Amino acid sequence: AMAQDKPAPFDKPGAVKIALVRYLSTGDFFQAYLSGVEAQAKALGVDLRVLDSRQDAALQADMVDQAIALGVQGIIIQHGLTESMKEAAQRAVDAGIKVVAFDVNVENPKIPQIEQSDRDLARLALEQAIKDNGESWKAGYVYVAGIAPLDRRNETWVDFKKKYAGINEAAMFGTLDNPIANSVANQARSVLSANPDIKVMFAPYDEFAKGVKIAVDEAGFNKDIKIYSADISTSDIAAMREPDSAWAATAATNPAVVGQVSVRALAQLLAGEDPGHNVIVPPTLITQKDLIDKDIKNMEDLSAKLPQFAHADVAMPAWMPNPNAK
Amino acid sequence: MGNDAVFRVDGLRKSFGHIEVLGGVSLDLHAGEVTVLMGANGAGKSTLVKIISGVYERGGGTMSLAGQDFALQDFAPKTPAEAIRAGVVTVHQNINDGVVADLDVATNLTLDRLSGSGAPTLFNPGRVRREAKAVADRMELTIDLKARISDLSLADRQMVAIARAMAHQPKVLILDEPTSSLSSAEADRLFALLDRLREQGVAILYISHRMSDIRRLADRIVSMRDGVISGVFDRKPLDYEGAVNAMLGRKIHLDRIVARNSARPVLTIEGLRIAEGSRPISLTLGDGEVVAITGLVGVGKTALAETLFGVRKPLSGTMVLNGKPYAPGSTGEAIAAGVFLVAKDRGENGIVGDFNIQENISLPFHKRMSRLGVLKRRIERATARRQIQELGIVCRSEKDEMSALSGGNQQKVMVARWMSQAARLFILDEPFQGVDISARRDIAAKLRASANGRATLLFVTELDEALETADRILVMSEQTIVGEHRNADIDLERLLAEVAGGPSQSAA
Amino acid sequence: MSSGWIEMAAARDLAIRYGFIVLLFGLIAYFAIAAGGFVSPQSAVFIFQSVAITGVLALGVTATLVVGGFDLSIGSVATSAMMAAAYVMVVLEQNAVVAVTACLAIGVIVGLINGWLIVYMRVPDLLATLGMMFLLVGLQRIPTEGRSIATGMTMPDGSVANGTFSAAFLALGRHRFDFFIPNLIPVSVVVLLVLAVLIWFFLEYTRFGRMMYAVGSNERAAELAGAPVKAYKIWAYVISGVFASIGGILLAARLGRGDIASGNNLLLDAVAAALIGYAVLGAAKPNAFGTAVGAVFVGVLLQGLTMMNAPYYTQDFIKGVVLVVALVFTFALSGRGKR
Amino acid sequence: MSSGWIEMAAARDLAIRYGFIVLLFGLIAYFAIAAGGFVSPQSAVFIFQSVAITGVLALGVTATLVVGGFDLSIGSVATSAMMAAAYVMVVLEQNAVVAVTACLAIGVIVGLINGWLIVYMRVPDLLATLGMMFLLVGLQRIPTEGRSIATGMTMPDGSVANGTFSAAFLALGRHRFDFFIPNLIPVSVVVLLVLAVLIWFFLEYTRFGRMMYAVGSNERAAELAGAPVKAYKIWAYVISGVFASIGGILLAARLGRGDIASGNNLLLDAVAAALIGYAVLGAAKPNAFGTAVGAVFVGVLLQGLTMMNAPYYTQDFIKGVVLVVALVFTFALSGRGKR
Ligand SMILES: Nc1ncnc2c1ncn2[C@@H]1O[C@H](COP(=O)(O)OP(=O)(O)OP(=O)(O)O)[C@@H](O)[C@H]1O
Ligand SMILES: Nc1ncnc2c1ncn2[C@@H]1O[C@H](COP(=O)(O)OP(=O)(O)OP(=O)(O)O)[C@@H](O)[C@H]1O
Ligand SMILES: [Mg+2]
Ligand SMILES: [Mg+2]
Repeated sequence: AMAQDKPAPFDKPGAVKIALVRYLSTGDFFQAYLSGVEAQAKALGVDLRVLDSRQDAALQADMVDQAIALGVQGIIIQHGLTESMKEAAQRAVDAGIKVVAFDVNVENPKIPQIEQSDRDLARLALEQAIKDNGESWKAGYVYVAGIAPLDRRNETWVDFKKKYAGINEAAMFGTLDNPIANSVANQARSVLSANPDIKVMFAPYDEFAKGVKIAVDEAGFNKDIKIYSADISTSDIAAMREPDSAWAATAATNPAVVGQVSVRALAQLLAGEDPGHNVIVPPTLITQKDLIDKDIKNMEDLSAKLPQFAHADVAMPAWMPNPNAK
Repeated sequence: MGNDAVFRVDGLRKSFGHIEVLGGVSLDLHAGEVTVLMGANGAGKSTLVKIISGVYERGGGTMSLAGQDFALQDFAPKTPAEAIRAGVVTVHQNINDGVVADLDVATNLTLDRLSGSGAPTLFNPGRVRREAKAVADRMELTIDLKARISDLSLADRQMVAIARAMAHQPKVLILDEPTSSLSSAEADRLFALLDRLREQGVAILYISHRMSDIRRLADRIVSMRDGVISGVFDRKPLDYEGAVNAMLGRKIHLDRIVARNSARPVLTIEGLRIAEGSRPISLTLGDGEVVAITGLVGVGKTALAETLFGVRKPLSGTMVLNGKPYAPGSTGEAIAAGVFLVAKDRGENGIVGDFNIQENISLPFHKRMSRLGVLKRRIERATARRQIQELGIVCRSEKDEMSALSGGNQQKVMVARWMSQAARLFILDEPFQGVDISARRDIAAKLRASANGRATLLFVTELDEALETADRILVMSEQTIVGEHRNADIDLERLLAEVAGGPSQSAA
Repeated sequence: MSSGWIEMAAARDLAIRYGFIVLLFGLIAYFAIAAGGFVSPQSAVFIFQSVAITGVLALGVTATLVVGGFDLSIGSVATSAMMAAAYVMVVLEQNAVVAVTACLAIGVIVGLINGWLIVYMRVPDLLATLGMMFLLVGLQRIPTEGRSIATGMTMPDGSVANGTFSAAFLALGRHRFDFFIPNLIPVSVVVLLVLAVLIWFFLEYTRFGRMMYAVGSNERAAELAGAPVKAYKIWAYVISGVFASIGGILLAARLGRGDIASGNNLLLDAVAAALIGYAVLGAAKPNAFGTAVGAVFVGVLLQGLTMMNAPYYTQDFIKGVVLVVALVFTFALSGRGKR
Repeated sequence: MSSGWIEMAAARDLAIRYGFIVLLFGLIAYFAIAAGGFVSPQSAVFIFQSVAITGVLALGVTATLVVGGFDLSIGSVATSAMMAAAYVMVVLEQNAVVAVTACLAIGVIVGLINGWLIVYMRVPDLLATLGMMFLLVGLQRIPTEGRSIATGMTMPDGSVANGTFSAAFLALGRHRFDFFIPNLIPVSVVVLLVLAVLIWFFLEYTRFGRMMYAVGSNERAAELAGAPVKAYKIWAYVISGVFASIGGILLAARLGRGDIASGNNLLLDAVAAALIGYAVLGAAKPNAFGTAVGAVFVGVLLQGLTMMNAPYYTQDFIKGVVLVVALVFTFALSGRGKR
């Protein structure tokens, strides 16, 4: 779409200034999210400021005020804690700034919530596990409490355990010690030696899954165990595609798409449209079989061959430029 | 005066592990009297002092101190702070235990006031400096009060520690080898002050290995041997020889040395300048010769020693060792060339605290004691054992920690280290710091006996030490050599004049 | 020639004393030109606020550095205090005073234990406080089995915690005092400034502070001069623990919950600030003024870089480079250096 | 009575020397009973494998502790080496030899810079290596703008990196040598053991190692005994850097990609192992044997607790408690202690 086709204030390139206020930034997911935000911002011709609190929730709240002081028209809040962001978000709204929030509930009816439904992610992966392994198996579960998306994925796991009495959780473990995959691998090895009869490993975060896979390979159990996870990256694809890989399936939203949707929802607000209060980016189930059959080797292939992964028709009014369109 | 003891220890015992160091020491100190405590290295003097001053716990016996009413009361300090509060003030043997290197002189002079409970809470730099100035003035100290201790010489540090102790107006003042790194001028100032304190009725316990100090100060001598009192001498005139014999358990024999000449030069120094604006030094050291360089503290003795050993570079001049030009770029090169230095101030420059005796002795000679880089521990141990024997180091075994040795024995380990291998030029900077009379003579005799095959250069502040050891005595003043004497029929007056002010003044 | 020398030495001295401060002002000037909106009262307040918590921790650890020790447990003390505050208010449903008291008690107790381990048990400082760090990181998660604490959370036993953060407590993190401009200065900045002045005055102008320096430089000499060395060392760890717990209170007040993922970088950032402090005014030793300047320095740097849109990883890189260069400058020139 | 004293002293001495080792075997015995499958050759191998990387780092940092220094940069050196290996193979499409060489070069260079800063620029060790740590954490992310490196990744310029981890390189992380049982001992364990024996022999039995201890205890005395003190100190940091980069190589080979990670936990765990080493055999000083035992100790503890399904936070807690108790035991009894 040409600039003049767009509604105000996007009809003048460079007139709009927005800020992305981040809580988390280290890691592939956040990098990909950022690139999605940047791509959509570029396609819209807006000036993007990135404020990075590096996992300092208090600082993140201050950064909202800083963004206000910078005179931006829109703010995307990416992750954070409800308690620390709620008031800051309200201050921004009070200052007449449009705000959207990704993956943090700021409890504000004026602020659309962008979500990559964590419950759906976990559900898709677990449904696949039931499909592959039947309704009764011994499971290992990787979980660290206190991390919001993991807590939400955990709720689904708890529901599934209630629903399927045959699921026997033999061990729960997990750590966020850096490098996560290496630390989780060490734990998983111990768990496997204590419980060699585990059939399914549910690791609803790809760093966890990578660690579990390393342990499974090292223990030589790769043909006996199946790993189900959430999230995806290029290296995850390679790991899933390995011959006899235990990593059977993962459910994921494309972080870049989530980034794009975040900007688009904000743009709609700025143009006076309503994206809806809950903007949900639907997840995609990706199985080992898909990857091998379709010869998917990296994220680009994945986007090309699973179109629902490449683009979500969410917050996509007609005037909105699609950054993926070449 | 003399009968009313203000301080008394009775049957004091102390053991480290199962080695008994003090075997029931009884001792009185009287007001207005200097009691000199004599004892060979390792006799237990410092241990006694540390118990009195609340550093060590006693193993048995009692101590008592006169109270307000002059009656003796039980005295058992659990910490140094308690002892100080009760009026028992100590200057310990290890000088660096007496000062805080990172702080300035003013704070150091008032350190114990700051730590005392009665002191005002606020630290007022102006007031502290005024107080410090008062303390310094009494001791006639001329050190810059703002200087950091770490920039001072050891002698200055010692003076700071002493000045602080004096300022307390103590009841009992204990000085453990206070003059071991002082020059005679500074020592004289100390003695004058001690005279004044004696008049004020302070009871003073004075430990020293220097006969000149003892002759100057003692009202009474107590000899100690192997952890027990072996003699008390208080009848005037004091029986110095008897006291020495009591502390050693035998008679000491004095051999006058026979000065030797040497024809074959080992080291020739030409026009060496070690400090900005000083006059050049030229001298020759011969094979088999023991040469002592004496002079006041701070005249450049250590600077010259360090120049010869490659620690610092001369400003100009040349050195020739064994007929070849010698300009060491590092201590390693000096050692490789056969130049060894027993550095002064063992605590800072010599002792490796984490190492035992054996490891301390072998330290510079690892290369010679290893094959393909692997240390031959058997040779290392044999060397250490031989040296312990040679120098009569009092210890349980070559595996002893250095901290378990008495000060004098630590010093002997330092000398033993460098005598364990043959040198071409052997330099010793104040090697007798804290060494007792008998051991000093032993070391001097060993130095002389083994002198062939090398040149030996000794830096000493004490003239006695030079006279007992050297064939030739050079006098240093203002970073240069100002006089030379063969150690036979020396003109002492001229020598002392040179020490005091250089040749120009002595000519006048 | 001689006067030339003296001038050079004087110039070097000036460089050592004021080099770091000049660098700081240079940075500010640079950012003022390069990044729009950098110079404003709000921006200044923001910088102070962004370093308030690490700054408080850094001031505490300075006390242990002064006595020649080190405290690796400060980060975990702060997060433990944060969790405790949340637990007291949300689960036990107590008020702000109880919460603050609980936090301070944690700081005092941890400080006493650290001090006891180091002084009486003779465990080396790094070791004792490292052990304490691991211990606290685990301990703070046990009551809630690793969950963050927020109103309405489900406890391990299935009950729901219904307490809330009291308004008074939250004000510690969120209230702003008027200062020429209304609602300008947050409580945390005031706390930082007050504590900085307090500890600076304590270390420089009271005899206790001077003795702490003496203890750090030569423990034995200080003891022989009659100082209660053990007490001073324990005090230093108590100060460090209490300051860390104050940091934790501020953290809890700003977050409004007990968040297990927060506070990871506190230790390293606080240590960086305290160590940068060595370079300020050519002190070459731990000092409170330097620590405060060090904290502000890091804040200015990160704020400036953020405003210039530098990605997060370049911020770490530049922080490292500036740190190293500034320190080389100070220590190489001063010719002192050595802890 | 006297003989009673001697017996007591002897018993205390035994406790100091062997207390920690006894504790280790006690732990093993306990887990053997409490956790099924704990005692097996595979389990033993696994424990070694799980601590191989931190163990190698810990051995390196021991060298700096010996000369009286400290190296906070090891964790970031390891992750930088990991990123470099991945970059060399995946982006530059080079082989394993080039990758390993690049890693080792990073270790050497960082070690030299650290050593240079500390020795010639007189920057205090903690400060210099902290700055280096920040610097590396940022630097390693710049080439890929913060992305992890894996085959098929998109580079910042939009191109796709098509290189792969070479099989030879991956074998470093995955190959297993036969040892009675086929395919038993992984390369990383062999690397750990070889490096442990090497550095132990170096420190205990060669004149270089002995002199490093002398430098750590009294630098001036070592210099006056003819040692090139500066060279020894720089060497220590180079050893530390190289060991850390070897740890990074093992990490890359195990993960099969260049993972964005700060390496903070690697640092802390390695330091913990090295410091626990102080307590082994009553050494009360840094020593390679102790470091290796310390690393295994942490491995046994974590492995056993995980097998008993203890949540991660109790592991931290127990790690802390055991650390503190073991150290109190050693240092309080030995009466030495002091770095
Ligand atoms: N901490 C200790 N542990 C074990 N033995 C010790 C310790 N301190 C001193 N000793 C031993 O006690 C004995 C007496 O030592 P002390 O320092 O009191 O001697 P001294 O008379 O002061 O000798 P010097 O004239 O050499 O200073 C020595 O044999 C010494 O080895
Ligand atoms: N590195 C230095 N910087 C400044 N002054 C120095 C330095 N080294 C020595 N001096 C000064 O030079 C003078 C000579 O020092 P040196 O240590 O050589 O004296 P000394 O005659 O050996 O004294 P002592 O009798 O104490 O051994 C002293 O006044 C000393 O303070
Ligand atoms: Mg003595
Ligand atoms: Mg001298």
